[in-house]
Amino acid sequence: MLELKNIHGGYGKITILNGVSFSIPKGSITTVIGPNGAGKSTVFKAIFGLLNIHSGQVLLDGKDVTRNTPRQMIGHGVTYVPQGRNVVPQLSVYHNLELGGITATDQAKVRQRIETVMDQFPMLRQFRDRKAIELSGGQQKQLEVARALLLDPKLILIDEPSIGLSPNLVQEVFRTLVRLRDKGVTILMVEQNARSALAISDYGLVLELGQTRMHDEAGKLLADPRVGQLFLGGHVGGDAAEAES
Amino acid sequence: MSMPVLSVRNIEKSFGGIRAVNGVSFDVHKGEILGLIGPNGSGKSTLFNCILGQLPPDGGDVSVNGRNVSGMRASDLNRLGVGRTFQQLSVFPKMSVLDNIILAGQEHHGSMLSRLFGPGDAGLTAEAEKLIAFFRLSHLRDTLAGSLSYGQQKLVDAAMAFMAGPSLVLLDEPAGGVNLTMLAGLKERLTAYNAEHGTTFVVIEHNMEFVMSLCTRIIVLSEGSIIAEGTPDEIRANQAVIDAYLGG
Amino acid sequence: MSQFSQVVLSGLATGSIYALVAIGFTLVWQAAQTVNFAQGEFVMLPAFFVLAGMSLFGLSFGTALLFGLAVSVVVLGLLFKKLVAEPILPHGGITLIIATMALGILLKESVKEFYSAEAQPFPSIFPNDPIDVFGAVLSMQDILNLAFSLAVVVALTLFLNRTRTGRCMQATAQNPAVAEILGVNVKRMILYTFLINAALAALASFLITPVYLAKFSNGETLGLIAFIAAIVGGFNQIRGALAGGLLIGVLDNLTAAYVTAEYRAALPLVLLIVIILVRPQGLLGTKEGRAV
Amino acid sequence: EETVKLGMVAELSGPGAPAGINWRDGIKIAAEEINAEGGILGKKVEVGEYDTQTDPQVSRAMVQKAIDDGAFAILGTIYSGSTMVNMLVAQQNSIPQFVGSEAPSIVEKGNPFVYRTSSGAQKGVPALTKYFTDTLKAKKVGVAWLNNEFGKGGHDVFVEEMKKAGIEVIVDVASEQAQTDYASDVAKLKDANPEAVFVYMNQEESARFLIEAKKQGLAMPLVGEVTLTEAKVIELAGAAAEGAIAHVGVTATATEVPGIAAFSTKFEETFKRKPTHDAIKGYVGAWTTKYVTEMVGEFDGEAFSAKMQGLCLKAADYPKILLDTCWDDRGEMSRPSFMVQVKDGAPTVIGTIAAD
Amino acid sequence: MNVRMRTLSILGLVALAIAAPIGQGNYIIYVLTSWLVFAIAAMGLNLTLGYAGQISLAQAAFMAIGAYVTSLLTLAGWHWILAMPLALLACFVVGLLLGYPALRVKGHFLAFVTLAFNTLVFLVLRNEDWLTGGSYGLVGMPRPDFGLFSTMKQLHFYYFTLGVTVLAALAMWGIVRSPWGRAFKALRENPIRAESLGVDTRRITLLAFAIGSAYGGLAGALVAPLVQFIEPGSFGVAHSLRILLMVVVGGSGYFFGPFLGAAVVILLPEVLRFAEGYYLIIYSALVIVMLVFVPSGLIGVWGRLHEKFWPRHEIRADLKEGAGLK
Ligand SMILES: Nc1ncnc2c1ncn2[C@@H]1O[C@H](COP(=O)(O)OP(=O)(O)OP(=O)(O)O)[C@@H](O)[C@H]1O
Ligand SMILES: Nc1ncnc2c1ncn2[C@@H]1O[C@H](COP(=O)(O)OP(=O)(O)OP(=O)(O)O)[C@@H](O)[C@H]1O
Ligand SMILES: [Mg+2]
Ligand SMILES: [Mg+2]
Repeated sequence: MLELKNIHGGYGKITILNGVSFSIPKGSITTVIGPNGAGKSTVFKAIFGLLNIHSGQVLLDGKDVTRNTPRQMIGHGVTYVPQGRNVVPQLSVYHNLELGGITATDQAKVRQRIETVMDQFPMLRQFRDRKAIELSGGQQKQLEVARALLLDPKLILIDEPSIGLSPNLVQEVFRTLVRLRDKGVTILMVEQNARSALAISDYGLVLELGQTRMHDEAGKLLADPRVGQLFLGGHVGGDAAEAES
Repeated sequence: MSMPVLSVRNIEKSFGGIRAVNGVSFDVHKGEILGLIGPNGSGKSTLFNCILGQLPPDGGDVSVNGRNVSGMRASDLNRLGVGRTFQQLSVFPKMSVLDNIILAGQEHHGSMLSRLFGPGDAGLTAEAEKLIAFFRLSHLRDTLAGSLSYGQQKLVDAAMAFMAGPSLVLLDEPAGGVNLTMLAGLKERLTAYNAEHGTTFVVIEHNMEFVMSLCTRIIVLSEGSIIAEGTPDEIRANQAVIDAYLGG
Repeated sequence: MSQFSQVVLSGLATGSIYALVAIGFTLVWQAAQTVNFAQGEFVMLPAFFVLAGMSLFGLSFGTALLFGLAVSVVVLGLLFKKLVAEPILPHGGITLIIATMALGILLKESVKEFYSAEAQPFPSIFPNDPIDVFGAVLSMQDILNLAFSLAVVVALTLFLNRTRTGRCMQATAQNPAVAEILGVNVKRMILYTFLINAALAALASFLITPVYLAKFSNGETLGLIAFIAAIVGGFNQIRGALAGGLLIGVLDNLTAAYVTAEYRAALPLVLLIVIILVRPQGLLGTKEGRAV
Repeated sequence: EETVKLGMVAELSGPGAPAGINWRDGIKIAAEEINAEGGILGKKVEVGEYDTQTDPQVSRAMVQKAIDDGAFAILGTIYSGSTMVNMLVAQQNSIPQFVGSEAPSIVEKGNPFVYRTSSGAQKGVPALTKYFTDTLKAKKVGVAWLNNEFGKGGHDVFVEEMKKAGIEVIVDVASEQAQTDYASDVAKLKDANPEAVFVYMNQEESARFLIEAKKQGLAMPLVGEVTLTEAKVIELAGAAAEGAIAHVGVTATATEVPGIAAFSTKFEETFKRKPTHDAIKGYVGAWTTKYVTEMVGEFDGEAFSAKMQGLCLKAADYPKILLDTCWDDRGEMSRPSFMVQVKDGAPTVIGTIAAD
Repeated sequence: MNVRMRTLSILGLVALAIAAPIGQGNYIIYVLTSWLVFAIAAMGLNLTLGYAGQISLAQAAFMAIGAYVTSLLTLAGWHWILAMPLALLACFVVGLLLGYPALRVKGHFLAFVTLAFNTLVFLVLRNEDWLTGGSYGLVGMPRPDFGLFSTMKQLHFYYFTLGVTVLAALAMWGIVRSPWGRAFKALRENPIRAESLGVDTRRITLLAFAIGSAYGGLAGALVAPLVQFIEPGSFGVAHSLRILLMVVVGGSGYFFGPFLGAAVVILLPEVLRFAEGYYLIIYSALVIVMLVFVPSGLIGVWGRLHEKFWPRHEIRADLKEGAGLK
C-alpha cells in the first residue's frame, strides 16, 4: 500500500533521513517507535509532502507520489494528524471540525460524520461553539483526532495521538483505529506510549538515526529484549546514569 | 506537622460561564511528589496558572512556605524558588539549547547590575552543560531549540525547571512525547533530586505508569473539584476515578 | 447649534471614508493576519487608473470607472499577492510591514513620475448638491458614503463568518500550516483576500477622490488615520472599523471646532493610546483567547 | 567646449514636489534659452538636479554636494525650512543662491549671498492691507491658514498688519498640511461671520477649502496671497473658486506682459500644462544669474554678491526678467504686483500694485 | 567565524572607516557622518526591535528629543559634552514611559502606539514655539571644541562622530552579550515562559525601550552639531520608518545589521542618483526584491549565496551515533 524507498531528506542543509525504506500492507496498523529525535515525525512529513526530499521514492499503491503537495496527498486519500497542537485558534470547535472535511464533495455526509464523532467525544458537542484556543490541551487533541476521521481516507498518518489525552480517551482512540483498520483503512502511527500502541498494532517499526532499524510483527518487537531495553524503558541504560555523574 | 511548602485554599476560576476550577484546596509538604490527575478539561492547567500568577484567580489564596503569594507576579514567585513547566512546548525557539538553559538560571545569580557588567553566561555554563548532558542533548548544545524534535524540546523544557535549584517545581505533563527510556531517566532524576535537595514536586500527567510509580500521593480533579486523594494504590482502586478518568 | 450639527454630521461623513479604508485593514488582518502599510496608497491609486483611462484611452467616465476597478484588482490584488505578499508572508509580519511600506513609496513615486506631481480634479459619481439636514449642509455623496460603508461591513462580516470559503480564509490566516494539512487551498484563499481588498480599495478611491482630489501623496495620512480607526474600533471585527472610523471623524471635527486646531492631529493619537491602554482589543473587538 | 554648472536644488519628491518640479521646469526652459543665446560668458550652462526630498537636512547635504560638484550658483530651495539651513552652506562657500522661499526670516540673517525670486510674505501680505482697508473697508476679518512654516509666516505678518490697520481678527483657523476635511474650519468661519477671510494655504488645501466653503455657503469675500487664484486651484475647485481674490507677485495670467505670455506659451508647449508662479520664479532666477554674471564679467561669487546689493533690472533692458525688479542689500526683492480675481473660471487682473 | 577572524575583520572595518573620508569632498564626508549617526540610531532600534522584539516606530522622535535638548543647551552656552548626557537621560526617561504601552500590547498594535507617539512629539515641537522655535526650528548650534581638537571642520567632525560610534557600539556589544541580552531575546521569543523563569519581563521591556531610545537620543545629540539646524519636520514618522528600514534591511537581531542597513539606506540613493526622478522608485523596488530573496537582511546574503553555490548536506552530530541498535 505505502512504500518508502531509500528516502534521504532534511531541513535546510541538514540531512535527517539517511535512507529510510519500508513498506506497509493495506488494512494494517503499523506503529513507529524510536528515541526522541530519531526522525519519526520527519518521515511523516516526507510522506505528506512537507519535507525537502533529496532522493528516494514514496509509492502509494504502486504510484509514485514523491514530493506531491499536501493537497494532492489528500486527493490520494491520505490524512495526517501532526504532533503538537494544530487547531485553528479563533474558529469554533464546530468550524474546526468542518475544516476537516473541507475537501469532501459531499458536505451532507461530512455534517453527518461530525455528529458521529461528537457522539464519540462528547466534549466536542458540549463545547461546539467555543473557540478552539479556549480548550484545554487534551481537549484540543481530541478535536484534532476527531477532525481526521471526517473523510474516507485510505491511509491515516497519526503522530503521537496520545499526548495530553486522558487514559480512557487514549483507549478510545486506539479502539477507533482498530475499527477503521477492520474496515480496511491503513494506519501508520508514531507512539511513545509504545506498549499499548504495539499491542493493537499489526506491525512495528523501529527508527533510529534517520534509518529503519527493525521492521517486524508488533508482537515480536514487543518481545525483543533489545527493543525493550533501548526504547521501551524496560531498564535504564548505562548512558543516562553515567552522564549524571 | 511542619508547615506546608505549598498551600492552596479555595481557588476558583471561571471563563465566561465555565467553572474551570471550583474551590480547590490542598497542601503539599516538603519533599513530597504530588500527582495531579484528572480528565481533559478538569482544570489542572488552569489551577497551575492560578497558583503561579499566569492567571488571576477569581477567589482563593495561595501560600508558599507560609507566605501568602496570591497576586504575586510569576517572576517574583520564581525567585522565591518555585519553578514550573507548561503543558504546551515553551522553549525559546531562536536561542541555542545552552542559552535556553542558562537563561533559566541567570536571574537567580547576582543583581540586575552584576548581570549587566558580569560575565556573559553569569558563570552558569558548566552547570548548564551538566544538565544538558544528563538529558542526552550534549550534541545539540548549540542548536536552536526551535529545530529540535518534539520530545527533545520537552526535555529542554524540563531541564529549564531545574536550573535555578528550586525548592518547589510544578510540572505540567512532563512525560508527553518523551521516549520511554528517557522517561525512566527523567523519573530517576526527579526522585534523586527530591531525595538529595528535598525538592517538592507537583506533577500533572496522563501517563499512569509514570505517575503511579513516581508519586507519593495523588489528587484527582474532575470538573474543577477534587474527587479523590490518596496513595497511588488507593487511587488505582477508586471506582469514581476509574469511571471518570482511567477507563476500564 | 447649526455649527454643532454641521461639525458632527460632516464628521460622520468623513468618518465613513476612514471606515471604508479601515475595513481593508481589518479584512487583511482577519484573512491574512498581516497589515498592509500601503493601504493608503492602495486607495490613492485607483483614481489615477480612472484618470488615465479617460485621458489616455479616451474612455467615458463610467467605462473608465470599470476600467479602473479591473486594473486595480489585477495590480493591487493579483500582482500584489503574487509578487509581494505571497513570497514574503512566510517570513513573518515585520518583514511584510517593511515590504508594504516600500511598496507604498513605489506606488506614490510612480504616480508622481508617470502621471503628475500635482493634484487632479476627479468627477463625482453622485450628485454633489447640498442637502439641508438639521441646519447643516451635507451632500448626497456624504450620505451615500455612509450607506456604502455600512453595506460593506454587513456583507463582509456575513461572508467571513457565514460561508465556508470565509472560514477557510480565516483558517488560512490563523494557522496556515494546519489549513494546508487539511487541504484548504491556501494560495487561493490568500488570493481571495487580496482581490477583495483591492476591489474595496478601488471603490473607496472612487468615492473619496472627488473630495480629496487625486494626488500621489493622498495615502499618507489616510492610511495612518484609517489604521488608527481600525485599532480603536477593534481589529478582529469588521464592524470595528466602521465604529472606529466614525468616532475619529466626529471627534476630529469636534476638537478642531471647539478645543484646539493646532493639536487636532493629536486627537486620534491620544484616543489610540487611551484605547490601547484601557481596552487593548478595541471598542468592538473580542479577546483572542488563552495564552497559557 | 567649456561649461558652467548651476546647482538646481529643489523639492523634487515629498510634499514639496509640485512646487519643486515647477521650479525645475521653469529653470529647464531658461537653461535652454540661455544656451541658445550662447550660454553665460560664452560657456554653456549645465544644470545639475539635486532632490531635497522636502527635507531640510537633505537639502543641506544637497547644496554641499552641488558645491562639491563645482556649481557656480545655487537655484533653490523653495520651502523656507530648507532654505534656512542650506543657505548657511552656500554662504560659507561664497556661492550666490536664488531661492523661491517667502518666509520673512530668510533675508533677516544678513546673508549677502541669498536672493529671493519673489517678494517675501512680509512684503506681499502688507500689499493686501490696502485692499482690506480701502476696497473692502472691512472692520472684522477672519484668517484661515496652513500650520507649517510657510503658512505661519504669512499668518503672523497678516495678524500684525491688521493690528496696525486697526482691523480686528475675530476668527483664526489653523489647518494641517494635506488636510482633507475643512468642514469644521468653514463652520467656524461661518459662525463668526467676519466681513472677509484671508486664506493662506497651498494649492490643494486652498481648493479643498474653497469647495467646502461653497458647500456650506460661506458668503464673504475670500482673499488670498498668490495661491488662491492659481490656475491649478481653479482647475481643482471648479465653480467653487469663482470670486476668490488674491494678491499675486508675478502670474502667468498677466498675459499683457509680453515676456510672461511668451514664457507661458513655451512652457505649455513643452510640459503640456500651465506654468505656476514657482515656474516663473525658477525661470527668473536662472536668467538673473546670467545677467548679473555677465555684468560682473567673470565667475566670481564675491563680485556677484557685491553687484546684487541694491541692483535694479529693467524689463526693457533685460527682457527675461519679465518685470522691473530690484533687490535690496539683504536679498529681498521688489517688483510690481497684481490683484487678481477668479471670474468665469479664469483669473483676471483687477488691479496692479506698484513696487515699493 | 572564529574569534580571531572576527576580531581581525572588525579591526579591518574600523581601519576602513578611518580611511574612508580621506581625500573626499565635503559632501561625501557629510554623507559618511550621517551614516554613522543613523547607524547609532538604528543600533538602538535594533536592541528594542531585533533583540527584544518590541516594534517601535518612534526612533526619530527620540532623535528629536536628543537633538532639541542638545541644541537648547549648547545654544545656551553649555559644552556638548555636558549637554549630551542630559539629552541621553531625557530620552532614557521618555523611553521608559513609552515602554508602558508595550506592557499591554504587542506587534502591530505597539507599532502604531509608538507611531502615534512620534507624531505627538512632532506636534509638540511644532506648536510650542516659545521653546522649540516652532516650525522655523533652531539654527546655529556650535560644534564641540575640545581644546586641541575642534570639530568645526567636516573631516574633524567625522572622526569625532566615528569615535562616539565606536564607543556606543562597544557599549551595545557589552549589553547584548551579557545576561541582559539573553533576557531581551527571551522576551522576544516567549515572554510568558521568560516570566516563569524569573525574568522580570516588565522591567526588561521598559529597559529595552529606554536603552534603545537613549541611542536614538545620542544620534540626535550628534545631528544637532552636524546639521546645525533642526526643525520638527526632520523627525517625522517618515524618518522613524527609515530607521526601521535600516534595521530590517541590514538584518534585525544581528549586531552589525544596523551598520550595513544604515549604509544601504543612506548610500543607495547616492548610487542611484543617475536615475534622477526615478531613483525612489528603483530604490523601493530594490527593497522589496531584497525582502523577497533575503528576508533576514543583507547580513544573511553571504550565507544564502554560499548555500546556493556550494550546497552541502551535513549530517548533524546527533545523527551520527545513537543508542547502538544494529
Ligand atoms: N524544523 C526543523 N529544523 C531543523 N531540524 C529539525 C527540525 N525538526 C526536527 N529537526 C531535527 O530532526 C531530527 C528528527 O526530528 P523528528 O521531529 O523527526 O524526531 P522524532 O523522531 O519525531 O522525535 P520525537 O519523538 O521527539 O517527536 C531531530 O534531531 C531534530 O532536531
Ligand atoms: N482562556 C480560557 N478561556 C475559556 N475557557 C478556558 C480558558 N482556559 C481554560 N478554559 C477551560 O477551562 C477548562 C479547564 O481547562 P484546563 O486547561 O485547566 O484543563 P486541564 O485539566 O489542564 O486539561 P488537559 O488535561 O486537557 O490539559 C476547560 O474546559 C477549558 O476549555
Ligand atoms: Mg516527533
Ligand atoms: Mg492541561
